[in-house]
Parts: sequence; structure tokens; C-alpha cells
Amino acid sequence: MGMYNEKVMDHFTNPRNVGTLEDSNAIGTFGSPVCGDMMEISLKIENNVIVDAKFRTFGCGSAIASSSVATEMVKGKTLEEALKLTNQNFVDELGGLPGAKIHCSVLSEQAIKTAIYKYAKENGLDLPGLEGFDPDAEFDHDEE
Amino acid sequence: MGMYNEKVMDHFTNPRNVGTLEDSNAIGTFGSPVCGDMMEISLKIENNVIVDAKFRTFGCGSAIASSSVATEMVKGKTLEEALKLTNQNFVDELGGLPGAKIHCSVLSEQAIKTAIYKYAKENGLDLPGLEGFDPDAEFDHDEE
Amino acid sequence: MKPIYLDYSATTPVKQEVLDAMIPYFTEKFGNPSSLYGIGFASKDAIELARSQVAALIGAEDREIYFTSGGTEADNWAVIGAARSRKNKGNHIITTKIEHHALLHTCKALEKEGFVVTYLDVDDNGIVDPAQVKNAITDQTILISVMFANNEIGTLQPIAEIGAIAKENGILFHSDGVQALGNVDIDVRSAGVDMMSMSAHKIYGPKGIGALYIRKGVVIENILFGGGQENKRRAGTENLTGIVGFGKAAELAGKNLNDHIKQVRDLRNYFLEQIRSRIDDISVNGDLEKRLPGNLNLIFNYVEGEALLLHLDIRGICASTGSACSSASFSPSHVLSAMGLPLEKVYSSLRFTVGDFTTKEDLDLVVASLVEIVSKLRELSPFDKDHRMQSTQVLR
Amino acid sequence: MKPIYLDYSATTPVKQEVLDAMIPYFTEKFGNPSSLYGIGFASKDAIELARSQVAALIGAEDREIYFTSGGTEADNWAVIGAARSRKNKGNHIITTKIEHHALLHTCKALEKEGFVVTYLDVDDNGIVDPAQVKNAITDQTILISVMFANNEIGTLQPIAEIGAIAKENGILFHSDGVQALGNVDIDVRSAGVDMMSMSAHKIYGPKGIGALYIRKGVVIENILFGGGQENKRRAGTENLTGIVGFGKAAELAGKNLNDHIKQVRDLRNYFLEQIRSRIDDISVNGDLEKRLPGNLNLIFNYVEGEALLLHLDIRGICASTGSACSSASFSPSHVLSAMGLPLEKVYSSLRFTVGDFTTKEDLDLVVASLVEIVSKLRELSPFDKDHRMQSTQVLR
Ligand SMILES: Cc1ncc(COP(=O)(O)O)c(C=O)c1O
Ligand SMILES: Cc1ncc(COP(=O)(O)O)c(C=O)c1O
Repeated sequence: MGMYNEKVMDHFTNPRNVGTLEDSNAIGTFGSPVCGDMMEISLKIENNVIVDAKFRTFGCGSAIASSSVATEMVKGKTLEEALKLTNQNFVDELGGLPGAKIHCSVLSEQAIKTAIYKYAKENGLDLPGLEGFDPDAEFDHDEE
Repeated sequence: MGMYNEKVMDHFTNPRNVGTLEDSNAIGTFGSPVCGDMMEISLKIENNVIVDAKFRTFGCGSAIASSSVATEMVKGKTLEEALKLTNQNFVDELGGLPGAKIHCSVLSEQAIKTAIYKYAKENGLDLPGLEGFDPDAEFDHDEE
Repeated sequence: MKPIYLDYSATTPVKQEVLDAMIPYFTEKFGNPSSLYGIGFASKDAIELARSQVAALIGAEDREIYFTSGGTEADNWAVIGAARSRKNKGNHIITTKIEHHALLHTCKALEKEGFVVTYLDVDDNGIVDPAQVKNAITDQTILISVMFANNEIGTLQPIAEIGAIAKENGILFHSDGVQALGNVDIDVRSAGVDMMSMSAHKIYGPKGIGALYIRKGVVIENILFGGGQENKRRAGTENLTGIVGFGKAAELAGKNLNDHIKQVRDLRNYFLEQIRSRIDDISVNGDLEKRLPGNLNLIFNYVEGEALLLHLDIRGICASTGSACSSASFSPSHVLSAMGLPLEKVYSSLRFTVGDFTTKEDLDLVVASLVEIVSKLRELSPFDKDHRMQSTQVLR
Repeated sequence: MKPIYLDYSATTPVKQEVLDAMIPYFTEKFGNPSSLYGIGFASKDAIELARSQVAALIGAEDREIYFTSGGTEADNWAVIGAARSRKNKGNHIITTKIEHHALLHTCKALEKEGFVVTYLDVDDNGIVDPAQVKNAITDQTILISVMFANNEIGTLQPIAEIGAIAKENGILFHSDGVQALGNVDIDVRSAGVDMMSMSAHKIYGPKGIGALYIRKGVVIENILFGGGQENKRRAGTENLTGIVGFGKAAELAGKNLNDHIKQVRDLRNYFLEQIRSRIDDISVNGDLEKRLPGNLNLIFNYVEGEALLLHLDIRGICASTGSACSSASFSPSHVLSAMGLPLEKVYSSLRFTVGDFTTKEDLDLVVASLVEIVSKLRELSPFDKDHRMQSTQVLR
């Protein structure tokens, strides 16, 4: 038995939405100092709704798979809805990750938040779910 | 490969001169506190010469084998010659013993000395080789 | 001539099913269990299966089993690890005089670090009195270690009682279960042990692999440092084939436990009856009821044990004067001495242990040999009862 | 699909001849080596044969070889045993930042006992400078420990030079020879080592068995207590089959050493050439000359190592991000970090080790897979060289 279930492996081997959107209006990048992982997400936002999303990720299997499901899951969501997504949602959508790999999915949550944060800032929006969020602050990562 | 060579095994399985001489005039017993071994040797001495010898031994293979060769070796020897026998002579005669078992052959040397000591005492003899020997003294045994 | 093996307490042959289970993990499924690829995961899975097999045999949870290089390392780890991790609470350890050297010599080493060890006596039957354990407790006591079953005389100790006393007093309780495993129905919860040592080669598994049960929540210091194996508590690339073999052996032991106990006990009792009816002046060391099913430890009066062993060996019969690791060191058994046996009886003692491959025919052959050898050695002995010499007078 | 195994540094399959040598000692010749009868003596003899086989491989005397449960225990014993036995002479230990965790974590444990440890840097090529060793010596220095060859990048250390420095200063010198054994011509006398760790599972022997060479006359404390095995220096019933297998593996390694080195080095070099010609933006970690013959540690820029591993695994190819025991722990390689490699290059590194069963065809298949996987992952990567994002700016 490998580390990952079939769904994770599917998203890892055939990641959805790879690349950078040409017509993106919200880009977020996030790096996790513990795993050495890095994710860039580019969103296209229209009328408060995420109509398209693409990603690039430097990271292990679970980082790539959660990036992939994350881009799928944000599409069609309002910004408020997208901000409510946590890494646990991605893990659940993937049907679970090994305990030691749960943290890798945080990357996607944070990258999405960062993209929306920048978009909100540029557009003068005040969104619930972004209080206290600062993508430039040190990211406190629980080591297990 | 076992612990002992063929000659030792021969003396162990077919010990020579087992028993107590009916007409013995010199009996010596000696116990080694380290090994829990015990040997009794009975000698028949005529005109300063050991004409017969028998033994009983409670002890391991090397104790029994050295007792056996010891009784063979003392026969026909004068008391002076017999007193010169050391455990090394028995070990050599046996073609060697494992290092940890050399000490068991001391039993025979000491039992012979004890028998002759008693005989000398009873008969008022003053034998070279018995100076300082006292079978009732504590036996200092080197532990290896 | 195939030897007749009556020394199952020293070690056991690996059962064919156990070896068969191990074989693929040598040459094909040889991946390092920590590696991130197929054959690495397969190794990891094999280890986890083995862990659950061992756990099942003693009523533990899987994660309470930590593999070690054997019973000796398990004993060392339990005692050293517990002592060092609790040295701020106290410095007193309680154990018994009849423990295996793996326990006793570890305690001696801890004494040099400043720990104080009480070595309890046993009664004439080789059994520890729980009341004595209780009395020995001080406010400095941090660990009690009493073996489940003794390796020389096979006596079963009152573990559950001692476990209850330890619990009452909030003291960690370790038991060396190396001999009991697979020979006694063990349930670590009802026994009340916090830690228990095990070894595969006593239950038809391979040598060089064992385990320490550590109750969940119990924290002791590690004694081997390095990689994060065994949930970060025991470093070192896992002995993959050893672990697989241990697991399989544990599974078999659990499946056959009652049959094994009955079969081995019946054979042992038959053997004793036969010896009793054909050789006089013998006696049994240690309680016959509270005892491992396969163990028989006999005094053949007037006869030295090692000479007896050697004669048996010539006839292809394997027995022991006591624990294997001290057989080669020729020192009188500390266990028999602790029972108050006089030295000449200690030296006249022999241990036979029957096991799964022992047959009645084997035992009949051994009895016939014993009759012959004992009589021959008694003729040779200065201690014969008709003989004038008194042993006690000469053995100092 | 038979996997293509390129992780011989993590562990090796047991060679059939080795397994064949072991088999009889499981089920037939299973006697306890300490027992006083035929099959016990046979076991003892088998162990002594193995001891001489291991000794011969490193130019030692038989009695200088002490069997342990693996390389980890050997490292622990050497360092802990030496430190504790010399604590009255001083409290300072010198080692390097690129040692195996079995060494480093043991040193960390000793720091808690009051020892002071200097962890030396290595140069960009992953090699320790003997002058730095010399400079680090104080009048408190009691032990120097520098590995023979590194497990991640395969670099060979200047052991003889360091040995000479240690000798000049009357300081005990230990070397972790686990990776070097069977891959380098080792002579403990000319290397000037007082102690050297070895492990069987790196030379086509079984897991869970190793040895510590201790030069005669060198006394260190024991770390496992119990029976008198291994000349009273390492307690515990001997891992009989493991020892027999280690001996056989050592014999084979010695017999084939030069051929093995040449074959494996040629394959490794061929592999590197092929990769270089077909994938751009890669580089080699560590000196290519002073290096284990089978080791290749590469940076695949912009690509994360673990994702690469996983893709390789899907294709049945086994490689590693570093030492096996830390693969599963996902922390950046302390060895590559010690060489001054920036974090994103550390995370882009992969270790391949070729061995006796590797073929050119295997390597061709792996190269083809790598071409495909690396390009796929680079497409996915935010670090592509054409891409605007700079890694150093984001990785904190
Ligand atoms: C009671 C007991 N404890 C510990 C041990 C040591 O275990 P191992 O032989 O696996 O080192 C043994 C057997 O040798 C034993 O009988
Ligand atoms: C350099 C080095 N030292 C020590 C060890 C540990 O040896 P073992 O796996 O036998 O515990 C290893 C391998 O795991 C190693 O590569």
C-alpha cells in the first residue's frame, strides 16, 4: 500500500487547472517554510465570484493534489464562500491524507486567502474571513 | 566441534581407576569452592613408591578426565616424583583443555598432594614439595 | 543421529511456517520500511502486521509494541529508560534475586549511576511474596520489575498481585515476560504491567528480535538514538525479516496456546513420572504447579550437572544446567542459590524443557539414557549416599 | 512489474548465497551459541566463522569484531561507550554536521549528560577538512568521530589524515563505516581508526545485524547488560542467522570488491552522462571523485524531490531524497544544508544509488522516465526559470 489513496494519486498524476491564468485578476503565492513547498494560485474574479482558477505548485504529492482539488473547489464560489474553505475541506475532498501530510494542504488554503486578500485590497473590499489575515506575516506552522 | 578433544572425551567416558582402593594407605580429598568440584584419591604406597591409585570425582568433564589421567600418571612414581606433578602435566597429558576449564585440573594436583601430605604426616616423613602445603587452609583460586 | 532437544527455554527452532513467512522479505520484498516507494511501503505494512500479531498475543494495542533486538535489549530499555526518566522522582528500584542476567546486570549498572536496588528473596519454591514487594516500597521507589516466569525453574510469579500493589503506589511496573510468552495466557491489562519484555526465539521465531510492550501514556527515555523508527522510540533500520518472523510466531502461539500448554505439560509430567520411577534420590526444584508447562528442573543427587550434560550430549540429548547464557560461564545458578539450595545440590541440578517438537518416544530414550548415565556418575562420585564422605563438610 | 531499485544506500536485497548460508540455522542448527551441546557448539562455530569473515573485510583481527543489532547500535555504543568511559579525562567530542542521525542524535543525547560536542562544517563538496579537526581539539577532547563515507552524497572523508591527528593527540577515533563497507577498500590499521561501525544490510546481508570494530586494547563501556555474549561486551542471545548472513555477505564483498567497485562506478557514470545529456538544469551534489562508486545525488532544479520520487514510484523506480530513515520524516537534508545548499535546491535533490543488480537497461528506462517526469513537474512549478517568481524571495 502506498501513502496516498486513489483520489489523491489521481489529482497528483493528473492535476487539474495547471498553469497561470492569462486573464487573472487575483494572484496569490504562498510558501511553507517547513515543507519547502510553494504554491501560486491565479484566479479570475467576476462579480464577486471566482469564475476560473489555475495553480503552480512546488511540493510533494499531497501539496500538488490539494492544490488541484483546491482550484476545482473555489471555482464558482463567491469570495465569502471561498474564504470559508479550510485545508480540512481539501483533505476531505481528497478522501484523506496521511497524518504527517495534512499540513501540506494548508498551503492551498493560504494561497487562496492571499490571492483574495490582494484582490480585496486592490478593490477596496472589506471581506469577512480576512480579519487578521496578513500573508506577509510569519506563518506559524505546527510541527508535529 | 565440542569443548573437548578426543583424549579428554576418552578419559571422561571411560575413566581409568575409578573407585576407592580397599588396601589404600593414603587418602586425600579436595574440593574446589569455585567449581563445586570434589575429588577423592586413594593411593597404595610401598617403599616410597605409589603402586596403585583410584579416584572418585564429583565434577565436570575436565575434572573427571584430569582425575583419570592423574591416577594413571602417579602410578609407579616415587612420592617425590608425584609431588612434582602439577595440573599442567595433566592438561598436557590430556592434549589440552579449554582455557576456562584449566582450573578444574588443579583439583587432581591438590588431591594427590593432600593424600601424600597425610601419609607423610602419619609416617613422620619430611618430603620436599610439601613445604608450606596445608590442605586445610583456604584454597586461593584465581577466578578468570 | 538427530539430536533430542530438551532445551526449549534456551531457544527454539524456527517453525517452518515462520521461516516461510520471512523468506520473501530477504530477497524480494527487501525495501527499507522508511523508504517512500512500493517495496518500502510493503515492508512497513509487514512490520505493522507483525506488530498487531504480537499485540494480540498479550492483549495490547498495536502501538504499545516496540520492536527491539531481543529480550535483553527490552529488559535494558525498560529498566534504564524508566530509571533515567524518573530520577527526579526517586532513585529506588525493586526487583528479585531470580531475574535473568539481562535484568540483574542492568540493575548493577544503574547502581553505578546512583540508583539503589532492592533484590528480593524468593521462597523455597522459587516464588516471590507480594507482601515483600509491598514492604520494600519507599517514597523513593520509581520502578518494580518482577519476571513473569523464571527461566531456570519455570516458576510463575504473582504478577497481577504485584501489578495491583505497584498501581496503588503509583509506581511503574515492568515484567520480563520472555519465558512466559507463548506458554502462559498473558493479558497485560489484567496483569497490570506497564512494560513487558518479549523475545521471538523462545516462541519458535528467530533470534535477535524481541519487543517491549509499553503501555500507552507511559514515557521512558530511549536508549538507542538515531532515525525515527518505532514511532521515534527505537532507532535503527528495522530487522524486517526478524519482525515478520516474530509476528508469525506470535500468531501461531496465540492460535495454539491451549493445545500447546496441555501437550507440553502432559509430556513434562510424563517425563517426571518416568524419571521418578526409575531413578532414586532425585527431586524437583521449584513449585510444580505454578510453573511453565514445559519446564522441569531436577536435582540428581551426588552427580555433577555438567558431567551429566556432557554424557547426554554424547547421546545427542540437549539439556542445560540453567540459563543458556550462563551455561558457558560455569558459575553456580543464582536462581537456585536464591532459593536456599545448598551448593552441592545447585551443582547437581539440570533443566529440561520440552516443547512443540518433543515426542514421548524422545522422552523414553532420554529416560533410558539418564538411568544409565546417572548410575555411572554416581559410581564415580565421592558423594554417594553409602559413601562415608559428607558433601557439606567439604564444600566450602 | 519488477521494480527498478536504485536505492542501494538505503538497503540492499539479501543475496541468494547469503540466504542459503543462513537457512540451516533457522530450523536445524538453531542451538543457542552458549549451550553446552552439539548444536550449541555448532552455532558458536558459525558465529566465529562469521566474525573472521567480517574481520577479513576490514583488515582486523577476529576478536576485534563485536556483533550488534545494526549500524545504529554500533554508532551508539562507540560514542556513548567511549564518552562515558572517558568522562574523567574530558568532556569534549568532535564530529561533523554530515554524520548519520545515529551519530548526531546520540551526540545530542550525550550533550544532556554534560558532554560538549563540536559539529564541524564541511566544504561545498561535502568533505571535512582535517585541519579543522585539528583546530577543534582541546585538552578536554576525548573522542573524534568522522564517517568514512556519507550516506546521502557518498563523499569519502579523509579518514587516514584524521586518524593520524587523533593518534598524535592521543584521542580515540571512531568512524561510521556503514556506507563505506563493501564499497571502499578498508584497512582499519592504515585508516588509523580505533572503532568502526558496520551494518550488514548495506552489503547484501540481512537487516538488524551489524558490528562494531573495537581495536584490541581499547576499552569502552558497555551499553547493553546481561549474559556474557560477545566476550562479555554485548549481552543478548546472538542473532545467529543474522550473524551468519553478515559473515557470508562480508566474504562475498571481499572477494568481489574490485569488480563491484568498477562495475557500479561505470554504471553510475553512465547514468549521470545520460541524464546530463537529456535533462538541462541539473547538477551534482558533492565531490564526484572522492565518492562512493554507486552514489549519485542530483539537483533537479525547480522540481520538488518528493513529488519526483512519487512519480518514479508509480513507474516502479525506487530512489530516495536522502537517508531512508529521514525520508519518512520530510525534513530537509541536514547534509545538503551543511554543504551550504540553499533550501530550494535541498528540496530539489534526489539520491540514486546503483548496486550489484543494476543493469544498463534499467538505467536507460529510468532516464526516459526522468525526462518525462521532470518536464511534467517543471510545467507545474512556480520556480521555472522562465517564470517571474524567484524562489529565494519566497522561501523563508
Ligand atoms: C527470562 C529471560 N529474560 C531475558 C532473556 C534474554 O532475551 P534474549 O535472549 O532475546 O536476549 C532470556 C533468554 O535468554 C530469558 O530467559
Ligand atoms: C552512514 C550510516 N550510519 C548508520 C546507519 C544506521 O545503520 P542501521 O540501518 O544498521 O541501523 C546507516 C544506515 O541506515 C548509515 O547509512
